[in-house]
Amino acid sequence: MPGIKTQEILVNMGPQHPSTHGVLRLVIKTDGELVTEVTPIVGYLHRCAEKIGENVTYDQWIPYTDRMDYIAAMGNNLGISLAVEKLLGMEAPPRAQVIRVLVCELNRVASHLIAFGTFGLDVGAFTPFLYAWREREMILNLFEMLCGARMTFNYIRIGGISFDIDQKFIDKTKEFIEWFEPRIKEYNDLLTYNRIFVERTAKIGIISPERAISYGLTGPNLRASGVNFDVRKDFPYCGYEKYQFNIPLGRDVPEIGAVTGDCWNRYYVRIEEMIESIKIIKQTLENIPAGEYYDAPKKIKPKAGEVYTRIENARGIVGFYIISDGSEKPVRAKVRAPSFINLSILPEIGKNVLVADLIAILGSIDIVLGEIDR
Amino acid sequence: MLLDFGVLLLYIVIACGFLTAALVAGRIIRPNKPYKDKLTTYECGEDTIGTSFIQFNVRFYVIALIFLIFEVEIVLLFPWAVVYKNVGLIALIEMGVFILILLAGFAYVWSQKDLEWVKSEIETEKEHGTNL
Amino acid sequence: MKEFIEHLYNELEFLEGLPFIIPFIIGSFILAFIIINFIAVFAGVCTYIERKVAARIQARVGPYMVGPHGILQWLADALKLLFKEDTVPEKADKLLFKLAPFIVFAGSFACWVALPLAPAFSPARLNIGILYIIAFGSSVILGILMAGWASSSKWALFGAMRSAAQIVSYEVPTGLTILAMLLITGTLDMHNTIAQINLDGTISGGQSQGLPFPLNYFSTNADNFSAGMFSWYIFRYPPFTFIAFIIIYICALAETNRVPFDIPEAESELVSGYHTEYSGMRFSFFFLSEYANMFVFSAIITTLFLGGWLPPFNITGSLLAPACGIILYMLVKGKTTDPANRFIAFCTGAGIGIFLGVLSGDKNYWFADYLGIQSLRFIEGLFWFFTKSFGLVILMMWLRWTIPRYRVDQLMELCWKKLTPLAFINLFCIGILEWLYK
Amino acid sequence: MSLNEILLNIIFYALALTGLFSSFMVATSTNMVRTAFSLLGVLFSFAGLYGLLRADFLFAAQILVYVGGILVLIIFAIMLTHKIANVNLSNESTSSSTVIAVVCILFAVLVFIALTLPEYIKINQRNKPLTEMIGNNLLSDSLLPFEILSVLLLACLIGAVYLARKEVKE
Repeated sequence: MPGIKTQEILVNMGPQHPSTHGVLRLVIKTDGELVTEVTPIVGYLHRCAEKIGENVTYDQWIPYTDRMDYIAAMGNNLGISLAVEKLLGMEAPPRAQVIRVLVCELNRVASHLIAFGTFGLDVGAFTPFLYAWREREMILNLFEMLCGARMTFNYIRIGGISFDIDQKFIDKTKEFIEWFEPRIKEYNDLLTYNRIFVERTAKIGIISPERAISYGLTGPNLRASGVNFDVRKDFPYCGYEKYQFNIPLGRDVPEIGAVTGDCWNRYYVRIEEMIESIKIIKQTLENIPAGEYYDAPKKIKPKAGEVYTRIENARGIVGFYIISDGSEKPVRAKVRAPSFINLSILPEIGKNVLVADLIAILGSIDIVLGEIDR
Repeated sequence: MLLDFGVLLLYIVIACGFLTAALVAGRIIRPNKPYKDKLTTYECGEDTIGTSFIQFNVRFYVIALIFLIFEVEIVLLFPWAVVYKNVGLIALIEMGVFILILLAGFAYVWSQKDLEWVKSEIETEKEHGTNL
Repeated sequence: MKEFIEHLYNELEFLEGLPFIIPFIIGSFILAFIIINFIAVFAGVCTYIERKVAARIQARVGPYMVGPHGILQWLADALKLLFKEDTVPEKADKLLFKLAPFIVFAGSFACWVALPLAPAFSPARLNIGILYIIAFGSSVILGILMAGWASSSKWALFGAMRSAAQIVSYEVPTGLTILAMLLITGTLDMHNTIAQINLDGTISGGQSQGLPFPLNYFSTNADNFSAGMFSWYIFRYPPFTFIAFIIIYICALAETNRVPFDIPEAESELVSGYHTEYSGMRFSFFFLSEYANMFVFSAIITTLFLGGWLPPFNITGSLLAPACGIILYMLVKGKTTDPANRFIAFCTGAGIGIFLGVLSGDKNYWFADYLGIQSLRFIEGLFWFFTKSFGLVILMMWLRWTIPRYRVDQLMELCWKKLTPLAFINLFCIGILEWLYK
Repeated sequence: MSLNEILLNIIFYALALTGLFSSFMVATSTNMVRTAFSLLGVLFSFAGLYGLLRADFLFAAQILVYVGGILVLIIFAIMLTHKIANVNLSNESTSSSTVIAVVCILFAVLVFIALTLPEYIKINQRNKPLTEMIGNNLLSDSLLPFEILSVLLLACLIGAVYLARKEVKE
């Protein structure tokens, strides 16, 4: 039936909505069940993270970066630390570098677990969410052991890390890996290849590689479209070049009808990335060099200049752009938040889909509002 | 038989009575402090845009139409099903004809894509959209 | 109910001279009161069990604070709902908003009138039983539409429209499947449906009938076979009756808005669907009728397919089943701490016991007959009816916590393009088989 | 009059009054949705009257088809229209004298039918289930009309869908 036109209505979805992953507000224009236009409105969680950064010292800014992507806060810590280290023209000791990789990858697993769980929730499967939560809990326990915090770590510092790891932590991490590896199959049985789940997600919200690049997507969202780009591989930092791991890419899966760049691939890339992260974690555990874990100048006062560093966090590239005038505080601080940029494609692919699809697409993009609003 | 219908009526009355009793009991014990914000319509924490009494998608109407025809058919078939055992082959044949005629209509509706929900018509647009 | 009162008349002398209608009304009133409270308690207990089932599936504990193992949680919830403020949105159509719970609740409550709860016992014996139940079940749609529209909330309206379209659509395959079963049962009266099943595997009434279609291959002499649960309609013409069972079960899920068809109240899309704006007691009545509806649909399926209040296996089986179950449970108890494994062990044991009972050739099915107390049949029938129906309700819960949700267009496609044609084919096949094997 | 008859009368009048009142609401309400829901009262009270007449099958069919089907259709149709809440009546009402004349004629016809009704259709003590009678009748005497009915339903289905589609396109 072509040409159906009924009265279009504007609906507010969010900020108080179960599936906008926080306080995102989507203004959607619908024609019955069909979404004809979607406009994300952000800013409900704005905390002036960048402005605060310009008014505190470099070290003091680190806890604030935790609050941006609070699901994968280690990456933010790492990003700011690397940026300032580059500005200072120094590097963290080798032991700190390996531990940084270890905690970042653990955090990536924790973050992808949430993405996996909440995506299940978005398409109506409640149970995977709690399974994911159970495993994430174990990771958070590990972090708690490490630095006392479970969400906002403030662990990675300029010039190293704040606390050293001990044998107990290593044993516990190995224990976790042993428990976690068989779980992946459980997730796949429960959700990934569930027929209803596949029907809900395959061929929905397809992002072509060209479009993904032109919108500046990064992270799993970009790789699900088949673009092989990962900062860890292409511009290694913290010694990522030393580790053996693959970059999972989205692909056509004819058996279940998924195509490159659809919601299913965005979801599955994350599952595969968890496997790869576990691989990296295993390699780091094997080989932690002895020595200093923290080595920074007494007073962090970089020379005047500007710097931009990027790291691959769970949701994509986190970039820190800092201009220094030689004082203890940055003159200008700017963060490239991956969720913010990933969200920008929503109006494009959220057009002419059903309301239920819009939820699936939003869930598959996996945003964190703390990072979007900063 | 009339008695049984009486019981039915009684049950409906009792159901309403039970509900009323519960609401009245609730009215006595529950708090009642309405204010303007509490009484707004829920739209995810924002002010409602426009009215909610909207014109809806025609799709629902077509489905209801098709349903109605089938409902009438099913209701007509109930007496047939009840006596089927006693009548036998004639019932089978007659009903076969009856159902087949309607199935022709069903096939027509199906082939004309009236059973599709909104999805199919946007499929083409979407495919077009991916070739950016 | 009528039979019961007549029985009273014969027994009690002082009733003589009193018009029949008075004790009848009083009796019905009492029964109605019992049932309505039962529904309330049932829904409450259902929420508790659902939460426990969910907790078990999701590797967590579930409610455990109120009472031992949290079994009084539902009571606390009910009290909380009673104490909650009842808000009516300013923009709502207040009359319809207040009227909607009445229609939904009365509609689902009225369905209970015709359920065959035990041998010769239901609140009212309507000779159009099943037709009546689906008729009143469908009137719930109007309550939902009313609630959705009167709330004047977009989410509620979305939910209501979806719900109505969904329930309406799934009524077609439901109706066709019930028709197919009617060809076998030949009666709309739900009591007769069950009463005419004989536990030796035949169906009484009409001409003499041998064993049903599959079983006559196993046994040359019908007298030697203890059929029990094999006499139920689900085993009448396999695989067609199986297919019918599956179709109607899917439809029951859809008509009670359960996962994977819970799109009318899909919380990740529509917040809470048609009862978004309701709070406190009014909300709880929607909730109540949802659970009542789940039970009603399970009861219909139990009646049509699973032999209603008939015991599934003979005395030997029912004695051996728990015995074997407990033995196996004891054997396993020392070796595993997982309650699920213990439960599986118990079920396996019970299965072995039932199998042995079937082999024994025992012809006694009713425990009441065995004990020689006929009136015990009533309690036994109640037990079996509720066990079977409740099993189906638990299955609904299990599904809910396992699978994702369909999208609205997939749901419609499933109904109109898969279930409806399948139900038509099934109707034809069962019709032909019934004619051949009559 | 026995107690039973008194009860029956009470129920009958209650149902009839509900029907009348709801019909009145249907005719006078300016809110279209309320009109539709008033129709619910009318249909239910009529179903009740069928029950009183011991027409059990008709009772269930009335609820199933009218309440569960047609009324839902009507509500869906109302949802399709603009300005649901407050309708401006665009049709000019017929002059009251005509209306009264038509109503009087209809009433006379009703009275005539009621008086000349064959005895067996009036309330009797029939206790046989109606469904089987209808079924037997459908498969014997009324076979041809029954089959024609299916063609009628087919025509309805195609026609309705065609019209709906045409309206949509405009």
